[in-house]
Amino acid sequence: MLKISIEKLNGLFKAVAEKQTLYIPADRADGASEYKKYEDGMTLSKNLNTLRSAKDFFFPQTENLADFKVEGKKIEVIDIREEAEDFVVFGVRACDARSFTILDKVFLSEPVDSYYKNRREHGTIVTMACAKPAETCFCGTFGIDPTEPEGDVSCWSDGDSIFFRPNNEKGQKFVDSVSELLEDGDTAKLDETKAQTKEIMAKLPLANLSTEAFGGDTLMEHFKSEKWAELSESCLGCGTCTFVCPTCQCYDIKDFNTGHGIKRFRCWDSCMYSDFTKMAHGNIRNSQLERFRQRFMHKLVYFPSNNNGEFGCVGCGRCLSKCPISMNIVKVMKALEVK
Amino acid sequence: MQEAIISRAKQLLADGTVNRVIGWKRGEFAYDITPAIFESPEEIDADFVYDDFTSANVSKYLVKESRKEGKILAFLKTCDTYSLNQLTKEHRVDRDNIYVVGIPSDGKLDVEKIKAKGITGITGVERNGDILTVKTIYGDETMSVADAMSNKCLSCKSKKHVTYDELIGEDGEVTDTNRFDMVEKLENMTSQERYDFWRNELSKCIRCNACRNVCPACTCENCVFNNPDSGVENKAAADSFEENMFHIIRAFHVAGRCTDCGECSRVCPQNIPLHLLNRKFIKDINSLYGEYQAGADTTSKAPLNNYTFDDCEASIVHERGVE
Amino acid sequence: MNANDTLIPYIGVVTDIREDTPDVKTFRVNAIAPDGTVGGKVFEHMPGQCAMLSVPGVGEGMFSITSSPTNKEFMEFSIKKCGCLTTWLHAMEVGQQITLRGPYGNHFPVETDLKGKDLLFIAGGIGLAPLRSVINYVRDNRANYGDVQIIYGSRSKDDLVDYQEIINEWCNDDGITVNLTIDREQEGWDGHVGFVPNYVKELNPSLSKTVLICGPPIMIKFTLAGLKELGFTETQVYTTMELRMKCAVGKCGRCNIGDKYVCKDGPVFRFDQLDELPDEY
Amino acid sequence: MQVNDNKEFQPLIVAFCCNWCSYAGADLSGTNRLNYPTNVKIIRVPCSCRVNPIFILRAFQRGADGVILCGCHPGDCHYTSGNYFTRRRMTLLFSMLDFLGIERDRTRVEWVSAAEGAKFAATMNEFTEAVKKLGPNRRLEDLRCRKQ
Repeated sequence: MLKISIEKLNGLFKAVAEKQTLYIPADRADGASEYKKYEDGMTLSKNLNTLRSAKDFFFPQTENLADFKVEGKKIEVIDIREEAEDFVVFGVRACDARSFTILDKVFLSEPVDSYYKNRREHGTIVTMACAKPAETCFCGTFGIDPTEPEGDVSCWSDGDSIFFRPNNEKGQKFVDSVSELLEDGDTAKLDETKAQTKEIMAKLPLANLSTEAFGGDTLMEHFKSEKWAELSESCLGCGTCTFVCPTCQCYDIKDFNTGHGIKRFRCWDSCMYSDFTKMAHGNIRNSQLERFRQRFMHKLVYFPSNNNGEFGCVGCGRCLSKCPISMNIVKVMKALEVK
Repeated sequence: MQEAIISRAKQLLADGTVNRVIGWKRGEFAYDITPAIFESPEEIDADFVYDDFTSANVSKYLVKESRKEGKILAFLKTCDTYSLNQLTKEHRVDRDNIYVVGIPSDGKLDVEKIKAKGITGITGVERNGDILTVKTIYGDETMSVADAMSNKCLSCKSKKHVTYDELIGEDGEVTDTNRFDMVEKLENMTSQERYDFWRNELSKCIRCNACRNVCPACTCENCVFNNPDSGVENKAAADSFEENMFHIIRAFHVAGRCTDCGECSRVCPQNIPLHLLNRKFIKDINSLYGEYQAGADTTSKAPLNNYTFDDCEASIVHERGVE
Repeated sequence: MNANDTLIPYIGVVTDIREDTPDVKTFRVNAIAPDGTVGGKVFEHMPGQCAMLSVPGVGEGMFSITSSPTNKEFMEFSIKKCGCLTTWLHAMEVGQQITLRGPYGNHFPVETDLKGKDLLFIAGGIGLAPLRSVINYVRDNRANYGDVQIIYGSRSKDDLVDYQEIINEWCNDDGITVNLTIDREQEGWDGHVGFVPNYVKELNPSLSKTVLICGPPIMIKFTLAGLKELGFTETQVYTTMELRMKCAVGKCGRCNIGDKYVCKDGPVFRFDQLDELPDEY
Repeated sequence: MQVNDNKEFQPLIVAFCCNWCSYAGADLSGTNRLNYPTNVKIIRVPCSCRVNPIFILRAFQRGADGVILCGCHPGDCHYTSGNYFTRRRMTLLFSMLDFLGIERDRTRVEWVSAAEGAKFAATMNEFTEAVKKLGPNRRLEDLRCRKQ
């Protein structure tokens, strides 16, 4: 397999960044990591995953949809869409890579969301296999193998070298563009690393979490469960889980009057917010219980019901470590699966 | 300590003093503890926990809970009692419907700080004096307790409970802390440096509203940022102005009412030091209008609901500190 | 980026405003060509489908298209004043441009399940708006349908939407029975007085009819119970729903009832379909 | 009206004036034909205490380069004590803006009575000059509102 030694990795980043924008996970002063635009001298974070997911690249927190000019009774619509520039996201983990498949099902289904599609077409995703999963990881529950990440190009590290495998045409193009930096390498040590990771995966505290009790056919059973009251009682109704989640995709469309025109923009929204379903004549989800239930029902029941059994969660564990009151999908699943 | 709390909770339930207990519930790991309400001794035995990670301030839940039928037992750490007092003063809780048991805290740990050391796969934590042993699936790691201590406990303002019906353990004293150090450090920077500091911090904000929703002083029924009629409603900060706006107004609205419990910074998923904004107001109030600790009592007038004829003019801002 | 995106709206011009009741106005909307000529429809639709109307800077909302698809000249929207956007719409004048996108959602199965059937329309208040499209479609394709009965009730005579059209056109059609009712006695009203659910039971419609019902949730609830008492089954009854919507294409995630999105899988549901869903509406 | 033909930066100033003193003061400076820059936009408020911190921030968002708040002299408030509250509030708000690195000369509170037409004009001239030195507001600007 093609590889590059870890010492030379920055050279590869430099070569990529010369041609297109490159984003890599980089460390922040507070110890967390986030995707940053690659600049000379930046090093790849050693953290397992970034604080925010990689969905921002394709579905940013806010984006402008259209502009309007209003003059008297006249309205003019200005289509501000532009072809996106090519970019590469390096170091996406297997869980986040799967989240794109889930987002695709929403945004690329008819009618196609051209804003998302545009960025999706121009972005190359280079994934990186995990070697040291954390206690909060449960991607295995959703059939994701962190040692075999998806994406346009898959990468592995054996501690000395990074191995590359293109998975499609876009990935091949990426590998070709840096081929002179790559050499053929032996994967014996890599196979060992993979085996070790798999062993650790089996020992993780959430390794036995199962989705068996969920899916489209369990809709009414779970909806009517009495456990929601207890599960949701301490929920603050903030949007932390939603906004760090790689698969949460609900959005709001709003207008902003700039004083010399109207900007219609779209921004992330959270079903946990009290005004999410508020209408002029009332609100169908008035209590935090109903809003809390909506989020987990969407991931565990509604989404699989509409998407051939695929769940709306990838087990990245972000909500497990970020929820202010530590209530999360794992606790919900464990509570609901008990009959 | 946990045993003493649990047995007292069961006693108070059994003798009918209260019909429910608000406390903390064990999670999946050693550190993911959820505030919870317990109604029976069995539930308490099964899940009640009070340890190094039970840092959540449960006083805000009492806004709702104290209006329900029957008295509720609340275990409050020292900083939580300040929040409750402030809520009592603002008539947001029915204090008569709450039975407060003050409990001591020798500082809570912050798992984020442990993780920031590169420690992962945490399965358990043991505290022996100043040394913390973190058990992980990759083997044991040790670090000093001080390094893992949550920021809010590092600058603890008081070990004295300001309201309680009974105490477990000894009451402490108001502590003299260095809590304004960082505020001072910022004040001594140049305007440009401060601007850069805050832009770097506030640009991380994802507008999850956790700081607002967890804050025991933020109890408006409808926040100005949720109200479409306010003209400033926004869900995601579309640009730096809206980031600044949200955080200025959030901190301003609790100025003079913020007890400095530190929950805003604790819950921030982006680790923004939001408490510095609140502390800046506290420091200004202390120095301009006299020492004031919100939540220390239930009768004093809040600094922004009060005035004297010879208050300083706003121009004082121009006259002091670094430009 | 040539492909159009459904989130980018078209422009329409309000060419007529009719005051139906004190709080309902019907707006006639025409397309506007790039050269400024006004005329024709912005897009085609089927009875029961909706459109997103918006005034930039004010808001955007889902409204059912009240005019029949057989009307080739214009679209109509009957809108009740109740929120921020609708208040703005009520204040506007003829000639005002608005933005539209659509059509969205499914429609009443006028070309399939309803074909050849006897139809019973039950509407309350502004609930007539989505049904008016179907009623006029049926009138214009009269041969394809059997008997038509319309039971329509409102708070008062003044609150009956499209009263003139009902009296002057529908009532004069062959094979259409119109039964009007108002909630309370009123001077100048010699028709029936009483709530819709009770009136339906009084009229005791034939069980062979397929029912299309729309109105306030409370009316729907009691009318459905009444229909069941009379012997109607849930598979015979259709309704149309509305919840808060932003995208109208099943992506923004807020108008769902269980796993169904009202904007995409609805707004028209048969009651047996709703039975399988949570009652979150 | 001043005609500005060179491209010199003219700051936009928003002045919140209380109905009873400062607005009358502004009126007086007008009837006395005193000069102050045309770019001072006056917003009349019932009392200086009506000004919510959000108003100040919104003014900056919508393109103001400086915001000044004028009210009755302490002790003269039409509502007895409104301006005392204003004084505390604005002190804290301005201190916070300063803390966030927003130039402190962009904000000011000034007490102007109905008789002080000359003071009003002088204050506005002085404040405009101070803001002019700072240049356009960039640190508390909403980019979407910037005129191209």
